[in-house]
Amino acid sequence: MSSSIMNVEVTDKVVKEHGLKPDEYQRICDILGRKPNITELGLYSVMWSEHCGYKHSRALLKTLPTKGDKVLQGPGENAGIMDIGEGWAVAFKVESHNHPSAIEPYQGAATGVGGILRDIFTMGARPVANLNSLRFGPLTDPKVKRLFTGVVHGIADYGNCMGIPTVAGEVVFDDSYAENCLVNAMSVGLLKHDQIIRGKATGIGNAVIYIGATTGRDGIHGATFASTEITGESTEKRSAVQVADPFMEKLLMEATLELIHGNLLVGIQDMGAAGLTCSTCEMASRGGAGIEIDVAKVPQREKGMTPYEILLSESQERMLLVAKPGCEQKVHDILAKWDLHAATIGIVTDTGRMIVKENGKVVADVPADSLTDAPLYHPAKSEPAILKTYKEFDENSIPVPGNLSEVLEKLIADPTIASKRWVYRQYDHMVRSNSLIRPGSDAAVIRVKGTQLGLAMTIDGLGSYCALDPYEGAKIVVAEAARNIACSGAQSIGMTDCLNFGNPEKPEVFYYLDRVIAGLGDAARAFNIPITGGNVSLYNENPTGAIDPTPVIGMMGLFQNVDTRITQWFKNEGDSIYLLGSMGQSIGGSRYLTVTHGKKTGLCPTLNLEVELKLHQALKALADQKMLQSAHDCSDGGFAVAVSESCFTGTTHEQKSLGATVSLPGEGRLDGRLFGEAQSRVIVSLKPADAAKVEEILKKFGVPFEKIGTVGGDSLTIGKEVKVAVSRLADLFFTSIEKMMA
Amino acid sequence: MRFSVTVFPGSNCDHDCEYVLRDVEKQDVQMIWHKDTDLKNPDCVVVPGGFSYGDYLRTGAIARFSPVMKSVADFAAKGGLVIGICNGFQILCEAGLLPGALIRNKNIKFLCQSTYIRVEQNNTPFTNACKPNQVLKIPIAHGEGNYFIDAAGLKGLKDNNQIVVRYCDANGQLTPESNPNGSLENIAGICNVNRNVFGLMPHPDRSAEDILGSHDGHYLWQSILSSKVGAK
Amino acid sequence: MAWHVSVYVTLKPSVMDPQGATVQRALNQMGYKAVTDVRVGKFTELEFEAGLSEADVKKQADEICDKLLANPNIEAYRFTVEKK
Amino acid sequence: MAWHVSVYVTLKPSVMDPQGATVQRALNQMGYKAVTDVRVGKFTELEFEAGLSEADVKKQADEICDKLLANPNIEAYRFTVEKK
Ligand SMILES: Nc1ncnc2c1ncn2[C@@H]1O[C@H](COP(=O)(O)OP(=O)(O)O)[C@@H](O)[C@H]1O
Ligand SMILES: [Mg+2]
Repeated sequence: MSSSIMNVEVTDKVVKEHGLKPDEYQRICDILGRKPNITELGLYSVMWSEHCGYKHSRALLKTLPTKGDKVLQGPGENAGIMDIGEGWAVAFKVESHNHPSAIEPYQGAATGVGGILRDIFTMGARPVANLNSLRFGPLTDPKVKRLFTGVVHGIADYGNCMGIPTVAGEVVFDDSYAENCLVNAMSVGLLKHDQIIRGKATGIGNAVIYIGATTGRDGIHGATFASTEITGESTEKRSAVQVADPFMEKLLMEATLELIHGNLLVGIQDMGAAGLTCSTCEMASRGGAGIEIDVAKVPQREKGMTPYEILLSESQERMLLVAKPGCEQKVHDILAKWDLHAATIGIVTDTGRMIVKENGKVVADVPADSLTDAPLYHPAKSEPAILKTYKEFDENSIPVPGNLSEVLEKLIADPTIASKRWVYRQYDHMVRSNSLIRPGSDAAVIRVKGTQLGLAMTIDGLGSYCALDPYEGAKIVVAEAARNIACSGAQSIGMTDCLNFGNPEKPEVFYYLDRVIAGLGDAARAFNIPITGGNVSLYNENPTGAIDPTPVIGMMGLFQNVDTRITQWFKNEGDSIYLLGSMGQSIGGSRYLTVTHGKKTGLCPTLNLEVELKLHQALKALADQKMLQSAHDCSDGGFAVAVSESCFTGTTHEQKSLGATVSLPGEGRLDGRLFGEAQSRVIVSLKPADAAKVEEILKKFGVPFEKIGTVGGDSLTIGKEVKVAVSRLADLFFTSIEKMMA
Repeated sequence: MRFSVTVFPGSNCDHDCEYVLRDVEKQDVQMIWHKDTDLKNPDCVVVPGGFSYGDYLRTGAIARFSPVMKSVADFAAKGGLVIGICNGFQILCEAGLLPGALIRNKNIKFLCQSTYIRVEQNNTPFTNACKPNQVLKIPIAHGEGNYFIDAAGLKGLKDNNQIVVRYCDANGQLTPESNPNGSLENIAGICNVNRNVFGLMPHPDRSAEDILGSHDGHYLWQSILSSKVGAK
Repeated sequence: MAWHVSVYVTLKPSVMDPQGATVQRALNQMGYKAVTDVRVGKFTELEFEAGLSEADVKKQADEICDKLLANPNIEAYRFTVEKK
Repeated sequence: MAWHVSVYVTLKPSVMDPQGATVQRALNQMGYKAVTDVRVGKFTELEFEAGLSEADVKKQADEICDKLLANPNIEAYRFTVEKK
């Protein structure tokens, strides 16, 4: 982009290139009472993009439950915050970086981690854990291998360098993501209640200060870019790639926390999507104030940048802050200590306007809150015809395989089910020395030093069920995340969500979005777990179609006493194994149906929210009394896979296998009982001496249970149907991905 | 005992070292900013892990020029105890306080996992609380921990008994499989000729409490605490 | 005898170079104030079997750079071929 | 006008190069069977102020390489100086 952009006339063509529709353009003219100049057009185009403006999802998101006793900060800020007791609070949020990662996996994923970390420390919280949720096409595809390698490497390098442990995540390989990978990153931070700070500008005359990396031409229009489908054309927008600088971010984090904890700031906000534009107008609009900046004062990396470029640049590792009166010098001193750039670029005003100058000359002048108030759409929706064919699928057309041990071996080695050790071994998951349950179990657990408190966390997404039944699938994804927390012994307290969908302007896609949000809301209400923030990533599609509708849930759990934590693997020979919950026999929508029979169809399992809630409550009660040796939920691969996974200790720190002999409960199809994915089931082990007590508690909560067997031996035996050496199963489980990536 | 933990821009195990020394080992700890030259009269200096200067260019390459490193070198020259962990080990090698270099892991990936190391020398101030050949379970987390030294240097290490810990299996056997990063002769940690400077890749700062899965790091801290050696 | 290919991969000028910036700052702090810019790239040496023609080596080297050694989104490359 | 210094840092032949080995394996797997060896080094470009003499630039560049850009235990370096 040349400096002549200043003189570009705002024609219909230019408006269209900025992704603005004619009526949106008209609305801008009405707001301003005149035609915008090119710089102003740029401001509206990024702020009114789907990525920043949530044009198509805002109305639906308002239906989600966001309130609760423990909520200190709900949606609307950079991250949600919840009270965890003893004066401590936890900040957490998930965010997508799908499009940048598809174009440039290493940098895209790395800057995604950088972005979500800034969202956390900008609230005053010190990041203490990272999580990530990844989806790719089939791992047999060399292109997918490169993407997978690059994404994991990017996440690893950024988190490792920052010194934030990456403690949990998930990886799914499925055709639906072949052209559109999903990279969702989540971060969790700890803070004291009195350290909370928000992204608002108040106090007329207060200094507006820019800190962090210099501004370059990178990533201009990243936000608009994230809001369009990937087509051949987008390869031309490649200059939009931003390079991650985790070292800079580490300095920025330390400096920012020092400023906030030193009580020097009124407000602070990171520069993420839509860069300086977004941080400026959002801070002004939240503070009910105006803001005036001069772009000539912004530290720049390249010569001859126009106001348009400076305002829209998405250079990474930058923040905008408003200092308290009299604190400006102290702010500069602290930044100098950390060798960071800082520049006072403007002041807070009472005009309600965002005024941008260049060397004193006004180059943009718009009402600040008009930028944050993007148009709201209620797109048309229609139920996709294909849902009917899913409902009509006849399970009897699928023969039950003769050798079910072989099926189990195949499933255990399926990259979606197999251990992700290849991934999390590359993540420093121990730094800060708080990681008590590390990657490999249902939920990760970190301690809060100086207290008995602990945090459990997990991230889970679900595209396959949602494609078959978006409402039921959405309920299940919330239930599964909460069940993972319950299996670790903690109480779920709050969640964050990332909604990854196709083009919402297509009625079938919008139908999915609508139903998924309904399901998320109903589940959240039933479990009384508020949603404190999230992210929407739309337009995840390409000429061959959209991704499976994929909600991803990041769930936070709390331990009053972290000594009550539980892992998923069996501990001692001779322990009794119980199934909690009821068996099913349906194979609809299961991983088994896909892996063994190549089909993604049928009715996905249904979920009874009350039954599920009782299960969580019972698990919590059992954990509190330290009655369980292990607990693991049945998810992908069903009963047989869950029991297998309990047989091996799966961290990078301990590798141990214990066999087990269990019966195959339930009735009906053998494959359905072994591999079907009926919900609300957990496999637990316990000391035989505790059996009576455990059964009493389960009865009290009305949770169905059955003693199914005993831990011990060298093989896993399930009824008469399955018998495999545990060492063989463990080898398949742990090395499957490693072998494919070798 | 008085410990000084150096803090470089990009250090990130400084907190872990501070925590393990102050809250677990109950010692006196102070943090020394890299621009400072006063070490504040410690008995032992800890150069912690992390990514000093982002590990840009080469691990530890830029950090060795921080003002504090001159003081650390002077302190070491006077016989003061210096332990470098992970990035700290890399910095000590770059600074020439320890011989050799740490290059990319053999599989070129970052590795975070548990390892076993065998105490080859327990007549150092950092291992004197260990039994000969004691096996310690201590985790690693690094991308560049592959110890290299040329043939003459290796001979020197052996002649002077400077190889302090080696990667091994749970039974203390030095196998290729138990060598996570391809280090020459399974070397996990070495000391200088005077035995007062010690560097190792595994993290005793993350393994001194049972709740973290191992307390074996405690043996190394205990060694330092019981050591009679001191600067002056 | 074999073909020796030297490949130089550099970040495109518009792309930020955090490594270079950090090294420059360090050099300035170390007293080398006359250093005004630093860019860090990669230098890779490939050996090819002698049996190949020079044209073949060039063609393969170019492909290898494009596909693997350089990331065309952010990097540029050039290479030289010698018989050694 | 400024002095432009190109620095080439390579691992000494006796030092194993895990990155090079990995690249070579990848290339062989991708079908480039004629590639028999790969070594990965660094290519760093430094700009010096024009005011310095060539001798000065060379002296400073050599120091910078020796102290910072290369680790003499494992790496070798060479550089070229041009006025641009
Ligand atoms: N990308 C990843 N990063 C970190 N940990 C991961 C990743 N993928 C999977 N894991 C870890 O591997 C274990 C199994 O993951 P998953 O099969 O998704 O568990 P679940 O089905 O219980 O949600 C969990 O401990 C999870 O945190
Ligand atoms: Mg689970």
